[in-house]
Amino acid sequence: MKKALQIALGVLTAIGGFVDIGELVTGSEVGARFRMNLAWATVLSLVGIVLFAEMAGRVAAVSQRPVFDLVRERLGPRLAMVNLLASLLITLATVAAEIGGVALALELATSINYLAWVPVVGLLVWVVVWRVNFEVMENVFGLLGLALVVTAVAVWQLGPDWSSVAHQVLHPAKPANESMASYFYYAIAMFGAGLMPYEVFFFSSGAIEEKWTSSDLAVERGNVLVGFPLGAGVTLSIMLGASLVLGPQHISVSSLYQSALPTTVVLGKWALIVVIIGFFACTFGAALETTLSCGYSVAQYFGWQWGKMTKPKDDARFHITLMACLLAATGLVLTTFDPVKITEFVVVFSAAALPLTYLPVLIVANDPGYMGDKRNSPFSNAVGFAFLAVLIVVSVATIPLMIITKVGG
Amino acid sequence: MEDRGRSLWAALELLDRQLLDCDGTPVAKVDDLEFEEAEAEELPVLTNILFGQAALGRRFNRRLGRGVEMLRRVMVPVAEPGPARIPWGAVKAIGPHLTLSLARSDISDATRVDDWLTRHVLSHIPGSGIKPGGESQ
Amino acid sequence: MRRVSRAAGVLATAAVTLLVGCVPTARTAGPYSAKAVRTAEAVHSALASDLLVVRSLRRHHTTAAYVSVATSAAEDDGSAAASTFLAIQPPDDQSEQLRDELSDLLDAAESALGDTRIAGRRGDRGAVLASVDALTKAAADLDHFAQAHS
Amino acid sequence: MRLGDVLETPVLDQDGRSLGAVHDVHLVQDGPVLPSGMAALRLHGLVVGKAAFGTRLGYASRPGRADEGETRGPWPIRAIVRWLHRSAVYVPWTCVLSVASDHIVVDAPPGGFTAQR
Repeated sequence: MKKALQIALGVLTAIGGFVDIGELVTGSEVGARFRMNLAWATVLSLVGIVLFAEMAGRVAAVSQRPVFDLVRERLGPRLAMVNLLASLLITLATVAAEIGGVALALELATSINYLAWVPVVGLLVWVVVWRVNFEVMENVFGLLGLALVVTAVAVWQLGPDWSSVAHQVLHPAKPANESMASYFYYAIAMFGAGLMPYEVFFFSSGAIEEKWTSSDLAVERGNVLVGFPLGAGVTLSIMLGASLVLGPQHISVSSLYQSALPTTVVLGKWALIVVIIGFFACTFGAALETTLSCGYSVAQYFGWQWGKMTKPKDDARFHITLMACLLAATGLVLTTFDPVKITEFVVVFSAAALPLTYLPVLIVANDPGYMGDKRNSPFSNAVGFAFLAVLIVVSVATIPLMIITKVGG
Repeated sequence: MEDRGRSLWAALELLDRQLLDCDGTPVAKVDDLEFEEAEAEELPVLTNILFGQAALGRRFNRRLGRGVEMLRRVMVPVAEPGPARIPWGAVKAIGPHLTLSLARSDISDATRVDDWLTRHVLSHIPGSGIKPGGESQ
Repeated sequence: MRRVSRAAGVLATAAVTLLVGCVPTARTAGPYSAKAVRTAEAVHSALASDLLVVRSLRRHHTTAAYVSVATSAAEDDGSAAASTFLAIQPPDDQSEQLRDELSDLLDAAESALGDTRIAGRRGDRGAVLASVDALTKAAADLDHFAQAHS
Repeated sequence: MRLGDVLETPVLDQDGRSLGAVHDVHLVQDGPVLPSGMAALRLHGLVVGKAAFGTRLGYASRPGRADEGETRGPWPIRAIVRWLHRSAVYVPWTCVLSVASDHIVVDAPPGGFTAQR
């Protein structure tokens, strides 16, 4: 019974937990501009994150070795330091984007300018990270994130011509008025939105925080095989809502209020309030996860004791690093740099930063010394290698595409 | 660890591995390994695990390593020269991580920075469970 | 010597990709009119967003706070796009004529967006609903402009 | 002597020809008995090769490392890494003439060192 409850809880928390500001903004932006012609990018990133998170979670559960510990061990301190700085920079920017997202959600609810909310949100994130129990934190924000299901209700209520939607998803085509470079630039953005480095750091470190062992692999797989797809489902319903309501009006998305527009137009006031709660919960949950991920990756690189559950006096360096990152991120948002713009940068570079984090995990998942008989099956190796190839292509294509399209212009 | 004649590859199986103490608490990473200078015809013997910023710094570049070592000597008056050390004999088991027979609290170099930060920084933060300037409540 | 020539080669290719990437913004007429069309579309998008908000307000589908924030954001987006375009120096007479034509439409759009935001911020439901005509006309004019010149 | 100082240090034979750099150090547990009752580890040899990447990914096989402990991993990666390390050789420590901070000189036998398969 306890295991079933654990899986059920994992699933429930997954919906909110696996959607963040990246999906909210990019999903609406891509839906409005390309309709469903880039849905494949979300599906591709879903396959990638399910594969990568499952592998990282399994390695963490079986060998108790989290991601960044392995990165340094298998790439050596120098290359791992380059990877640590790149991932930390992206994760820090993600913390800023998430905090900005929470503040924007609060602005939508109260019409008080988001900048006034930023310090409050920064403090709130610190208090939760500092004092609230890991599981309580995950469950509360995961469950609140369920509110985002209302975006799927809105799309259902619209009753679109499902066959034409399916056609766009299965036979994606570049819209006539878009250049090929913009089409693939936004494909990378959508792909990156679903594949942020922090998601893997948090998932593998969380496995150790919750003391998973090889007997918990069923829970681990349940979490991954149901959680991420549900998160992708919410992302696709946000995209579809934008493509049905915003697209025809030639609206280009550049503010968070536009992400809530489809739900408001279709379902009305109560749905608007629910979707704003969903925005708040998933961005706040993500702010916690990204802040913790800053601490996890640095502590695991240097071998310090780390963990939300350990007493602060034993892992002072972990907690101090965490707080410094949170302070820096809050400061970044306070410089009035638009959180939506930060998000657009973060999602594009997310996928590009992954190969050096993914390769060590893929290899260690095959190392009998670590995994015993829980090694990768030939199938997961085949798909795993294909995913590595996709990541390398994406990371090579990101900068040139960014230059050619003048940042997606 | 009794299997005599066992063969190990230092960089592949020891270096940069996580060190855990006897209760499984993380202590540090194996930032470097130290061998005793062998006299003529004798093979060098592995004597110490080196850890901490001084040992890691030196693997990036020698000057950085020496600089951090000097800094360490300033901050830790009693320390003998060079980086923090754990005798190789203290290693109980080798696997995905190395397990020590010592407890983390016995290794002063491992807890020094955490203790300093606890006393001077964390204790001033509400809810840290630490009296200002002192050990935990 | 080999090292120097290799570095020079790398620098040359980097410079070329950068040059190709950012075509000089307005030295020739083509890009100017393209920028004009893109600006018209951007301001049209802000107007269309406002219209959706007004439509939802009419059916009591929104909260006062949401209308206030949405109308302000729409105005910000619209005026940002307009001012960026108007700041560009038109390269020739034909572009200048194009600019005069578009700037009239932009003024109408910005005043419509401004009125809606003022009413939205004040929570004056009637005034927001009344702004629908000005918003619709400005949006239609910009749409024609974009079709005519793209 | 520190492992960090030996690793990735260029290796030359007595005629100054480069054999690559040190990728790993081979230890055998046959040293003097430590107070804890275990035999100490002694440095028996070096793996020297030209590849720059993937020295510690776990594919290049090492003598004395049980075969089933071998990471088979996705075979394309394994093939690439093993191809990169095809030039690696095993240099017994007794052949090491001098260890300087920026290079190590070894006494290569006429036929060269045994290849590191």
